[in-house]
Amino acid sequence: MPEKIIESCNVKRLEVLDEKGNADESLMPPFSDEQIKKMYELLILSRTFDQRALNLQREGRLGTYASILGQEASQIGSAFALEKSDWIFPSFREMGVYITMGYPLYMLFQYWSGDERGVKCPDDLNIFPVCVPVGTQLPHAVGAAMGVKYRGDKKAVACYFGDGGTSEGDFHEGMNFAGVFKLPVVFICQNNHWAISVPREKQTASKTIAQKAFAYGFEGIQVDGNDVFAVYKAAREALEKAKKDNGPTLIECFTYRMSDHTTADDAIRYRSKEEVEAWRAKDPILRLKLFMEKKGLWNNQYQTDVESKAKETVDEAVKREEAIEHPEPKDMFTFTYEKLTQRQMRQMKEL
Amino acid sequence: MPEKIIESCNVKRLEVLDEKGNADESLMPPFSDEQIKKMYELLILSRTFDQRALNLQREGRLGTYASILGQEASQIGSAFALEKSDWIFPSFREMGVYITMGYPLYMLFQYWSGDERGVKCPDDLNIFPVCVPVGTQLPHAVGAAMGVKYRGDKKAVACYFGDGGTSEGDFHEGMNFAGVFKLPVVFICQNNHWAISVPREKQTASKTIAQKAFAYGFEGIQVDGNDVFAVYKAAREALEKAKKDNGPTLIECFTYRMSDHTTADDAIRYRSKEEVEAWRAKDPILRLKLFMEKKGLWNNQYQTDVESKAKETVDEAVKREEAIEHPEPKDMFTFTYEKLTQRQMRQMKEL
Amino acid sequence: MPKLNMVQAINLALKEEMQRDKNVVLLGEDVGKDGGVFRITEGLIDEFGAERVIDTPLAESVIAGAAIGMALYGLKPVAEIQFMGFIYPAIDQIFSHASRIRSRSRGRFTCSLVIRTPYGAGIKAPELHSESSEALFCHMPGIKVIVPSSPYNAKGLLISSIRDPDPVIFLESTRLYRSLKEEVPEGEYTIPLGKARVVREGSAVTLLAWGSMLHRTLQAIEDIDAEVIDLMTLNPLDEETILKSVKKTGRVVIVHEAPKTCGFGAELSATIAEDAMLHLKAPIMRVTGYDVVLPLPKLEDFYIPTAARIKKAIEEVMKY
Amino acid sequence: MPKLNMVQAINLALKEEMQRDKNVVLLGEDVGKDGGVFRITEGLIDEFGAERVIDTPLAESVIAGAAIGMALYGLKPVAEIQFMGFIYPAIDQIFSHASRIRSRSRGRFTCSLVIRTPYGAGIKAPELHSESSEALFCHMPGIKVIVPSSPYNAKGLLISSIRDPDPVIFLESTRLYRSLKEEVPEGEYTIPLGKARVVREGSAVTLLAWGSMLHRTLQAIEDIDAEVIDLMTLNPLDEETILKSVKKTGRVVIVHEAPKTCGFGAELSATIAEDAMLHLKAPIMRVTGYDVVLPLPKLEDFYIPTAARIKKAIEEVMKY
Ligand SMILES: Cc1ncc(C[n+]2csc(CCOP(=O)(O)OP(=O)(O)O)c2C)c(N)n1
Ligand SMILES: Cc1ncc(C[n+]2csc(CCOP(=O)(O)OP(=O)(O)O)c2C)c(N)n1
Ligand SMILES: [Mg+2]
Ligand SMILES: [Mg+2]
Repeated sequence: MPEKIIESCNVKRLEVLDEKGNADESLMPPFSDEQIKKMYELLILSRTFDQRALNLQREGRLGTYASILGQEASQIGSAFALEKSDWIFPSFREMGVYITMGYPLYMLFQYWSGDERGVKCPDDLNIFPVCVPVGTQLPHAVGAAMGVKYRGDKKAVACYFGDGGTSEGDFHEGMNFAGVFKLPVVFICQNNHWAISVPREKQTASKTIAQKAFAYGFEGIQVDGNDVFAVYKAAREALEKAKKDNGPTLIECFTYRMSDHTTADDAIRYRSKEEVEAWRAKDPILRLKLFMEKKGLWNNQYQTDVESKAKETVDEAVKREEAIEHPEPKDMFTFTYEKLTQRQMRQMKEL
Repeated sequence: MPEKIIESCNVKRLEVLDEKGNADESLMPPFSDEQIKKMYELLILSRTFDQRALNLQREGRLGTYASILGQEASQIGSAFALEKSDWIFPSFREMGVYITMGYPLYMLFQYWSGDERGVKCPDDLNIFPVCVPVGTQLPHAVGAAMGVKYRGDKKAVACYFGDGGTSEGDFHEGMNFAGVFKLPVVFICQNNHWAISVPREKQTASKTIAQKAFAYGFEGIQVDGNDVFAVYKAAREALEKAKKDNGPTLIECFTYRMSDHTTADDAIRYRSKEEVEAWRAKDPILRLKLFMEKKGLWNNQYQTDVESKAKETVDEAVKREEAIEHPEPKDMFTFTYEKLTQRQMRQMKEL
Repeated sequence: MPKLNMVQAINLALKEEMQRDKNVVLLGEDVGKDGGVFRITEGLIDEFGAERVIDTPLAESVIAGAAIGMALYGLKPVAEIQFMGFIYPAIDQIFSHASRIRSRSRGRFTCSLVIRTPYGAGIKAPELHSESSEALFCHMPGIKVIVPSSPYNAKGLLISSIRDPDPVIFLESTRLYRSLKEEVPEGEYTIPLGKARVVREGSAVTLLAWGSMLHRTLQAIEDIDAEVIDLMTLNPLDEETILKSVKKTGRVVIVHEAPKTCGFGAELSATIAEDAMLHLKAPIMRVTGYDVVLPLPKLEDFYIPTAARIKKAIEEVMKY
Repeated sequence: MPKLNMVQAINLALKEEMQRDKNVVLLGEDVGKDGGVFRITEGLIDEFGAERVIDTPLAESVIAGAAIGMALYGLKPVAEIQFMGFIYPAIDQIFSHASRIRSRSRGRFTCSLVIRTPYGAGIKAPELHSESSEALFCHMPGIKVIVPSSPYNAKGLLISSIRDPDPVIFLESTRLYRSLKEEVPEGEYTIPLGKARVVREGSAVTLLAWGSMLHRTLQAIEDIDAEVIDLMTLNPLDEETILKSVKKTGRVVIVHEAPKTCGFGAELSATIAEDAMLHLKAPIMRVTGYDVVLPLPKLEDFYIPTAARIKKAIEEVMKY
């Protein structure tokens, strides 16, 4: 048998909740009604935050901002499966993850207004600051997971990145380490189909992102990223697997970036309105609403309540953020090293 | 159908010539007797060169040297499928490739004795100099292949690297480019099972190296790397595919590094004699000899002739190399830029 | 003659060079349909097609590395790194290969390529979008480092860079992209690499700057009889022009955005301290970014050298 | 007291720190079973196991990046990069993350790690096995750069580096690994980071060097009344010790292996030219590697500063 098949791989896609709000009961995670409502409220809160951030940016009250519109289910669904003690390594487009974990909203505004103090993570959370250089957070996640494994802690590490991020060398090196050391890490790729102006099919010739895990000897799965149940289910299982020391997983959340790349971008230049419109029908919030309506968990009053509560929360965060005193110029020196160097001390006097 | 298979992949292994010298006729490339003898002679010449290099190093007449012992079929088989006009990007362990392409032997000794002039490739060949930083040659191969494609030239690019090289970010970035741009490049991985002291299974958790191509949307194949026919066949097909603009291929040559990593290494420290002995039975030259003997292409006299011719050629190369005048100290300045800078001109006077 | 800003001048240089030489190809993230995040390559994909204006995957090491491979093959690639903060993953390719290929192959292979990248602070961008790490590239023999300070110079220097037989890092100040216009002729003209430019003659003090800091420096002069030199090429350095000026004035202030320690100012100062020491009347002062992690927008303005800080340094050396 | 070479001293420092603190873990290519290509980690895997002496895949960026992640998690990783020429792929992780994490997170996350790597020419190794690019790392605020020049100092500095709360690049001269022995006590002692060491007092000229060049410098002195300073820490720089000496002697010669342009000598010279100018009697001279691609073994000896070149520079400044 001189030409033989020595290995093979199947790439699966998971969907639970369809666009009409019907869930496959056989796959449905065992959620309580409260949990479902909680998820819905987080989706609304995230979207409210996001829209406000865009508005504030337009008014010049916030710096460049990266919208999460359309990706809320990928973020809330996966973060909902995390525990507070887990470690999280985001990229720069994970506001929904921060929000789900209970990160103070005003601090997120603070960060996007150009103030480092906004990503000084509260002590009861382990969310690493926004990571600007694409893909570079994977090695950190992997290192933290080595720490978890070394100490025998019952924690997992979640690492977020985009479809574009999969092209970077650090993606590869990080994934390979995770496979070799069988690390308790879950890689969550939000395949939103664009990396600024580069469409997914020009980013890589592989049919799916999920299949890339095969190159590293562990499992990858594609989920409907606009389906909060599917995302949750995949994340939950992967996190449990990680915590049982059964190794890493790659989850491809198949979703779409409905907004411009950031407020500095103009997506009209490179993609068609039709494409965007086609994805609008797949809105992750809409379909959860339809599901809840069918289950009697949603009505107009509930919607009004959720929205106004979200608005209130965001209003308050904005107010709180805008009341923060401007950082001191000397602040830029204070955290370079644990202690100021002689040279820095002299330089501070020049301020 | 909410959990469905959306993509799949099979990894094949190709073998033509077994350890006893029996070839699968259905897979056998259409070689003339002369071609088979030519390959055999190249195998012997490469091994003779290699042994001499090791001896010279031991005598202090050569610098650190990386032996190709055991990998001759992977190198000669693949290079035999190349044309002179093709572009070749080696790592540092491809003496068999240089030799097959007709690179002057004395220059190889010159390089390994620490003289840059040894890798000033003759004008009728396109072999890039020995690449020391592992994996960094893949992007060059990819760029050259972009040039080939841009100009519409009927050439292919071959890129060599080791199993260890597959862990580097540049491997990934290069492979991904090749897939996206469907480039005329053939990636030839000599999986010799060791990267210095790190065994293949600690290098990556994927079962094969070949399957890594799936992550980039193109084909990968494993071949018995000690089987010169299988290597040739896979390389030939991949090169033809490349020249027909049908995109890249990854070939995993499954072979073994019989020597220490380099003359600076001592493999006894980290691997068992039994493992090495088990591979000795798979010797690539031995099995070709058995095949040729069965075909009436080999006898003792032939062996003696081939060996003494190889020895002669190598002797002559050594003599020629040792007659070369020592490089001039000023030579280190001459090729930094096209023209010397002012600063360099002043520095040259300090010599 | 049309007045162009730096974006337009660079775009024009690329366009004309591409028209002139089919070997010139562009590659990088978003350089095609989007025209680059700063619109430097706007319209070029329409004129030259996607084979010559290549949108690449998001991978800086292979962008540089593929450019090297193209250059080996005989093309003249101009690669864009989206921001200088993202050139770090490509440093290995630049240091280990681009700079060494000519030497390694004793001239058989050469690496005529340009890596363009926007540098510098001042546009209130996110983290790592404001780097000014030119000094790193000046330490690697085999690379040329160019920093234009105006549209006219940008065009002429970029044309020279593209035609240069060696690898060039071409740094474009984001702050200058749209903040000044200048007459820029159509059609080819070159400005030689390796030559500095005396922007203003004077005899009391020599001010050395490049890129956007040149303008800060000019703002700081007022009534001082300063000689201002725009380096334009950092490596190889035009020592002649610098030393001539220093020997005349006896006083030097160097201005750059990068952190002080091991910034390019150090090399300038050391060159002067070695070759013109006896002419110096005062300490050589450096006005630079601080030795800190570059802050986010809220503190950015406090990081970048101000005209006031430059003025103070000038006053300081004038005391001697 | 036992006489140890540098390899043994570093091995001992690692061993003792690992015994003391379970958070100290090693990672890198071939550091485990093989004990590292220079045998620095020899025997440690036997004592501490494969979980603490981690053989990694061949991937420098993630070696540095994973070390960062471990440090964030509270471990004290000591990563080995096999040769300094292979640190370039890890530069992005070092510059964009290791150096910035404390600042970025306002102290919530810190990055206490050591990256050890052999540097320098002189052992006739292949290409890229002889780099001396310390200056690059000194330009990045947030990183400390240490270069020991002897076994005793290597041990004490490495212990301090491991305990330091900030990221440290620890450079080990390959040439010194086995070429000198010194009394090295067992048990813990530290040598503070950020402090230079006056190796020899003198009043005619100040000689500044580090790592293997310290020894070359000492060879060059002969009958000159030179003050020799071993910097040990390049960043943060001990300006005090340097300036004090320069103010005394009025003459300076700086010696390093790296190419001259933008080498660390430039920073030293500039610091002196800024802060001790009025005390200088002579130009500040730098004796360095040339501005060329480091040659292969056959020409290596011509590249590295020789005692003769150093002597000539000393004689030169003594003329003033
Ligand atoms: C290393 C690096 N290169 C380039 C950039 C500029 N940049 C910011 S986001 C982005 C695209 C990212 O695409 P993807 O990973 O798909 O994430 P998405 O923006 O879609 O969430 C680019 C090119 C960067 N931040 N880092
Ligand atoms: C970037 C880089 N890191 C480390 C090294 C040191 N080194 C030289 S060869 C080698 C192992 C290479 O293994 P593999 O790719 O399998 O090739 P092989 O030596 O087996 O032919 C290492 C670690 C290097 N040359 N380049
Ligand atoms: Mg994306
Ligand atoms: Mg190998």
